[in-house]
Amino acid sequence: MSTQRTTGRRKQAVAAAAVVAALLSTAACGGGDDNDGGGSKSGAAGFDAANNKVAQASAAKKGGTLKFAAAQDADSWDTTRGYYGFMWNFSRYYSRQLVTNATEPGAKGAAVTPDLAEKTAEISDDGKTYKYTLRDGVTWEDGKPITSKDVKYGIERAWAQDVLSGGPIYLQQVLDPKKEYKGPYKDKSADKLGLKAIETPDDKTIVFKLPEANSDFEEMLALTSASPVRQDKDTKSKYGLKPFSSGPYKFQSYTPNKSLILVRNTEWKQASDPVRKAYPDKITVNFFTNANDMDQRLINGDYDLDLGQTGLSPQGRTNALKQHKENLDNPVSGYIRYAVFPQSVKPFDNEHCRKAVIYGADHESLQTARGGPVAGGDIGTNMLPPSVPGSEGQKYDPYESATTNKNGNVAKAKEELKACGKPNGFKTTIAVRNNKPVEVATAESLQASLKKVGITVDIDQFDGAQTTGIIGSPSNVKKKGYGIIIMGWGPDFPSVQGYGLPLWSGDYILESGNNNFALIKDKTIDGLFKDYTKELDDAKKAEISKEINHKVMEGGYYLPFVFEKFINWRSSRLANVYTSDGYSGQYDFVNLGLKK
Amino acid sequence: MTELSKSGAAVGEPVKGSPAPSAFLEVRDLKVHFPTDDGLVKSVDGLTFSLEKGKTLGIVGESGSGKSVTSLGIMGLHTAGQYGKRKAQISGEIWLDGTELLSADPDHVRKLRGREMAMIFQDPLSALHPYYTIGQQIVEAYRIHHKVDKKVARRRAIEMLDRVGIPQPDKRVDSYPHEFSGGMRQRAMIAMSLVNNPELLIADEPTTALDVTVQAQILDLIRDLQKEFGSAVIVITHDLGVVAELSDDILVMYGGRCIERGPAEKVFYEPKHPYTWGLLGSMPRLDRDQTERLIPVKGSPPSLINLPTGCAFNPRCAYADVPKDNVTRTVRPELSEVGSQHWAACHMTQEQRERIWTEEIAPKL
Amino acid sequence: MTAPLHEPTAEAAPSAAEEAALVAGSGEAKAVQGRSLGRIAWERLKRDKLALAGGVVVLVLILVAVFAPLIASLVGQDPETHHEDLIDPLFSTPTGSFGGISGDHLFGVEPVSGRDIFARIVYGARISLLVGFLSALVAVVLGTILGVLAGFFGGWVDAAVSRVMDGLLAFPQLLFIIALVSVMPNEMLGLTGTGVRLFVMILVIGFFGWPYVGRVVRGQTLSLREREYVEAARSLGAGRFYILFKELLPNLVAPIIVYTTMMIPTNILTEAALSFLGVGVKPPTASWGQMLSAAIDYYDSDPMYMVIPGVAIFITVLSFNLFGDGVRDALDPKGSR
Amino acid sequence: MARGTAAGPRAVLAYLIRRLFAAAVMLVIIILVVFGIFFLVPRWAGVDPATMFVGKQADPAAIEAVRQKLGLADPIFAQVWEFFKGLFVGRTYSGGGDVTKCAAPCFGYSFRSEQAIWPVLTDRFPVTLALALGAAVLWLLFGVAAGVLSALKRGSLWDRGAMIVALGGVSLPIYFTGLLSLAIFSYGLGWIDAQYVPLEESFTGWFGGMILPWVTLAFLYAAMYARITRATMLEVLGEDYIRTARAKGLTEPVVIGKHAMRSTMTPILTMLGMDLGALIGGAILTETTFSLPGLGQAVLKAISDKDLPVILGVTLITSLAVIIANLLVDLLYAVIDPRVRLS
Repeated sequence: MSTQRTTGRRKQAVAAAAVVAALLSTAACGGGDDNDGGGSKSGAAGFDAANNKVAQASAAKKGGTLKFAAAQDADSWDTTRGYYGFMWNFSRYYSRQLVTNATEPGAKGAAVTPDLAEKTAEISDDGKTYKYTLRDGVTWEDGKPITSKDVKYGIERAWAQDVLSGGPIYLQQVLDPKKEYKGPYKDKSADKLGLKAIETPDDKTIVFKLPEANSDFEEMLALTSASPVRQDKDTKSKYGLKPFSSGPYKFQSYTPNKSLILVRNTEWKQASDPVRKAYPDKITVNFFTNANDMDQRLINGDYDLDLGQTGLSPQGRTNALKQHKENLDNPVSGYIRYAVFPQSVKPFDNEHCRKAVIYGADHESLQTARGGPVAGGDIGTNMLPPSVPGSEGQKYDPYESATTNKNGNVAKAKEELKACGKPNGFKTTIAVRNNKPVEVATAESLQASLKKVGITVDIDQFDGAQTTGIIGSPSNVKKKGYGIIIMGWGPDFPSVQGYGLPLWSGDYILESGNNNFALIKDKTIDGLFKDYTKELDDAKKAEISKEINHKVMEGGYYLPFVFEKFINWRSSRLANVYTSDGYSGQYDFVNLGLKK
Repeated sequence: MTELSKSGAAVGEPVKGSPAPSAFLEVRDLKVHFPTDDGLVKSVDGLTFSLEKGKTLGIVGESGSGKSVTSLGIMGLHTAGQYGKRKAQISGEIWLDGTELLSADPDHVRKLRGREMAMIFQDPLSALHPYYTIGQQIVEAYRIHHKVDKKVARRRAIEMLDRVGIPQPDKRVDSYPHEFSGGMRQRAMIAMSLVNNPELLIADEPTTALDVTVQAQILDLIRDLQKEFGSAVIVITHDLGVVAELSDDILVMYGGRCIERGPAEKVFYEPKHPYTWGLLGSMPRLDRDQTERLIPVKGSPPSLINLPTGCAFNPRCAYADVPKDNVTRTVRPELSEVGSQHWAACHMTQEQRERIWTEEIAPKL
Repeated sequence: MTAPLHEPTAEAAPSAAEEAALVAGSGEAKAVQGRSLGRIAWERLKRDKLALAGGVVVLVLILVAVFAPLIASLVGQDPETHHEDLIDPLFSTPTGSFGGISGDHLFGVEPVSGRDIFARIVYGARISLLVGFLSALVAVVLGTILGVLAGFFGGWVDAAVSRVMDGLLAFPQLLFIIALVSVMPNEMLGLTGTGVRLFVMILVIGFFGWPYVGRVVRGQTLSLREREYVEAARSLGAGRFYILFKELLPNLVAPIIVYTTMMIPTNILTEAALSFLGVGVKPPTASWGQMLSAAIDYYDSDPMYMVIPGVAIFITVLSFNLFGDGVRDALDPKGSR
Repeated sequence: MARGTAAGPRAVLAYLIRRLFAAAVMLVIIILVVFGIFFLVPRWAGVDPATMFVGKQADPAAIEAVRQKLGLADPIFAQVWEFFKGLFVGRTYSGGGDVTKCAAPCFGYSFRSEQAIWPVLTDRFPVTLALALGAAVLWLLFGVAAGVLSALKRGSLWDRGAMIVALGGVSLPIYFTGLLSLAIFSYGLGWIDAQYVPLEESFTGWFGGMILPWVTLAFLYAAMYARITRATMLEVLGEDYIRTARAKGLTEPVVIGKHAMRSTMTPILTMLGMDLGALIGGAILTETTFSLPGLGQAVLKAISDKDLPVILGVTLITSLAVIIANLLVDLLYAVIDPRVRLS
């Protein structure tokens, strides 16, 4: 590179420092909610203008083509099978639910609001009965009305895991914990609506009867997996290739890993839908294999935003921060990136050895590995995501990871090692997904800092495609001796249940597809979860969440890296842009508009 | 050939500006040198001879004696295929039918090639293009020099094939070289080289690649054709037998020089140079008892980069010490007349040669 | 025809230039000074400046690879220590200009981790050369054995081997290598982590490489087998294996050497490609290909990080190729450069 | 040597049949190998492929069901048999009351994207083919020309220069040159919008999108071909029949252009066949770098997803391509070189 480049780079270095300062300040005073955040009407709204607040709402006009760029296709576009965050977000274009996330920025976006239903549920006092009435004029893409039976059928599909695997199964667990219903495809009854727990007295009314109360039930109904599906349009395993639309847009064409095009569903009526604004006429998704290429095209303005909503890759991030800061937002994703210690692998059965790792780790180094304070997130100090009620953020820092020990505390680590009976440290293996470079980087960082306290680790990159089979199988973890597993987790819906239940509940230790990697079997924690599901008062729910979080942290099962943040791109064409906690800090796709 | 004797005696000194010779082909003080990484290879180093129409000259010598290079030099092909290598240096004069080729325009020489002078190569298999039929190749050779259409040329090709004794020429004309036997191939080669009735025909080891029976036929063929076309022929070979049959004159080359020259029968029956004796001795002859061992020439050919001082042959010569005071190793012998129209380059005196020939060599032959 | 004098054989009818060369005593001619093929080759090679340069670089690289730890420690660096202090927290690129090149960090430091690039390049040479050489070795050994067998015994042996070779050449190789390496278990034969990957890569790359050698060797064997001196040896009643080893193998040395030198750079590139696709050696082990693939995320913000491993691969492969060409020309009887 | 061309159509036909049979055997072997790689090796590694198709909260029942549906429980040979049956008579996947028909030629059915493989292949093959062919044209033009030139000017500055550049080309990883070209010509100078546009949408767009991949790929191969051409040409120029051609009095252009070129092209043809075949299976790096929706890209994705049916399909198609390419070359060879005997 030429000499000009050098001087250029020096300037940048200086600039960089300034930018950090600027960024951090803006981020700090974020969350304010003026309904038409900064920026000129024509140009980009400005840095963080759409983070937890709406940017350029009034600039949104009807029409135009909204262009998504994607580095990865959805696991499935079938409402029953999709589990990727962006899929849930995107699915609102072509599917509606009884209730859905409010189309509001930030925390408000996590609240449940009526969609197909006229209003939110009438809940019986025991919290076991939920009743909804469908609003008038809700139709499928062929103009036929959406009935309560369609909703029931759509929900029932989740029972057919053998055909429609992949999606969340909360409803199944709550409505039919004993798995008595075999799913619609094996349903003997004529109308295939054999699920006892749901009743549809008429086409407009639907009643859910829970064997056990669950305070998050309505949150579960707000998930995409509770969308209606019409029996005569159910193509079973191939439904994801062309879902039958109940929303403002319908599939025009879709070639997996290549392109997806949505066009207006002319049968959809604005009047029948309090949630969706449906600004653009057409929505396209193009898939890339070269992430840098994709970012470059976003920055060039060929596309409007990233479907994956995972943030720009390092190269694009740098370019954007230097030249197009006003097109960026820096939201909190609601994900926590962490290392977890399976108790089945010695010496991690001993909590002191676990804590030795927590103290030995250089948290700042881990943060840098994740991408630094801006692109990576704030140093993680506990396991409850900021978006979940009851979270205290960095205020709760049992191991002082963000303060005194942020570069690791060798002395304390050694103490813990002594207490653990391994004064000279020990050997173990870090398991990390091979398709996540950033996670590999954190593994390397951890490896480097643990060396200092005498803990030597071998990094084992396992096939990211086989997560459920490799680290999801406790026996395999034990066999391989994965003492440290690097993972990340975000809430399916913002509650300690939607986030922590699979991770921390003893009942969720599975032989395969396990997510309770630490193998936590703690009476108190399990008890707290029980209380939580029965508790209907939000304040108390938050309190319980807090307690669970503390219990988990005190056990030293987890080493949080960061409360994840990412640098997200929005093109200057976009209007009515805002991030939503309902979709872990992603832009709320369904109401994006384009300027003319 | 008297004046030739003079120039022959004056081997080494360039004879520039001398008038166009009467002879059909006259080569004067020809030098062909190849610069290589190992040094300057003097493949031909001052060769002089001449040849009349209708006559045949046999050039004999081991590989590396410079005989092939000589012929290529005459054809103007000594630099062929030497891409990027240091170019061969050629000097002297080559007069063909009154034109000096070395100083002539290369394109003019090219036009002469194939029409005025043609060449038969040693290994017909590798010398014929494997991908073209015999016919195509002969036709091509003909049409370069004659503006005629394919049909005519093809008829000519068949006629030539017939002439050189290839059965069913009208069929074989469309065969590929690899479909021919060795002898047939060589016949085809000859047909190709004679298709333009060249005045000079150079046959470079025409029979080496062939088995003995076929050799004879080919030689006969060449002889007949020469009679018919009346062209001058140079036969290059290592086999005295071959030249003995064919040629009027014989020129023996060693280390890029001529060491004996004279009428065929002279050189063959009364050779004067020990090297020629060696060649004779190593030659199988029908009139000799087969049980008798041959007398090979000991040792290997000299390096053309630095020839042995004195007589180039001295390291391998059994009689190197016959002449007095080590002259063979110090002084290079020049050609001297050793009989009528018979020259040899050897330090031994007539008497010494006579004695050794009659007493030691002749009986063994 | 008797050959008491040194006659040109039919298949070696020399062109003017060649005849000159022959007499000059080079190539496989029965040289006047009777110099050995090896010596001639060496003398030719000595004249080929480019090839020599290539050879020298190769030699240096080998030394570097062998003494990697020493060299790294000389500059007081090791490939695995992190230097986050040198990383810009916002862009996670090195703070210094030119990718943080400085007195301590001759080639600068990696983005994110701040590991010393010089040290990693030096250690990376080990991986590249190891894979390059060993897989070439595997290929050559397999190729030679099978090629000779096929060419010499002909018949069904030849048929079988040739089929297999065609087959392997018809395989979409890179695809297979990726697939195979990506599903390989993490422990096998007592090896773990990088060990396994290296082992697998070497075997697989070598395995897919042998048909190329095999073809050449087979061809050579076939032609040599027809050369009359083998015939002669046979008529003298020499055993087939005697012929095989005494006559053929020496003549195969040249092509084999050439092919080896030609194959090594290709293998190095393949290793790089595999690491680039994420199925190469495992972190924190340094590999050029891996660095390059990581660097692609910083091609603009930290170009040096991409340039350095890129150039390293380039120089290595280039010098191997130059050297290889030189060796080929030197061993080629026709060539005279 | 037998009379090659004179052997007549029947010999050629017999030869073809023999070769195609051999090809079929080859493909069977390849299929077995792929099955081996993706079913047996993971078994050693103790991983159950079925787990890859269930979600974040997989319940064992689901895993078992998926295993049934994918037939992962069956012995490998049963699976291979099923696969072959699918190729010729099609097959049906059924499980949990869901039935999926996959008509012949059924190259299998992806359980990730829920697609039949055959359409995917037919959809992506043209892209890869276009990439390979386009690049081939370029590299033949430039590589061969450069090679011949430097052969004729052997040892000259041009020769040295060209060969160094060629060596350089051979020595650079494609994803390196690819990325550089993208950074410079597309992002930097903005001359070319290196984005793939389907041919049916717009020719110019398609062409623009293909230029960089073509050039980058061609650069690598042109380098190789230049080197080979040079070497072969030099060899041929040393042949006796070239000397003969000169002895006939042919002009230099004819000697080189006709006699020498014809022999030089044969080995190059062989290489071209193999390279084209290999490229169709091996353009992985190029397609990834330029986000071209070709086979290589698909298979790379499939490998990372362990989407066996796709991998099988692509491998099969590409191997087939290689075999056909080689077959064509051999036939062509027989046409060019009369000595070649078809057997």
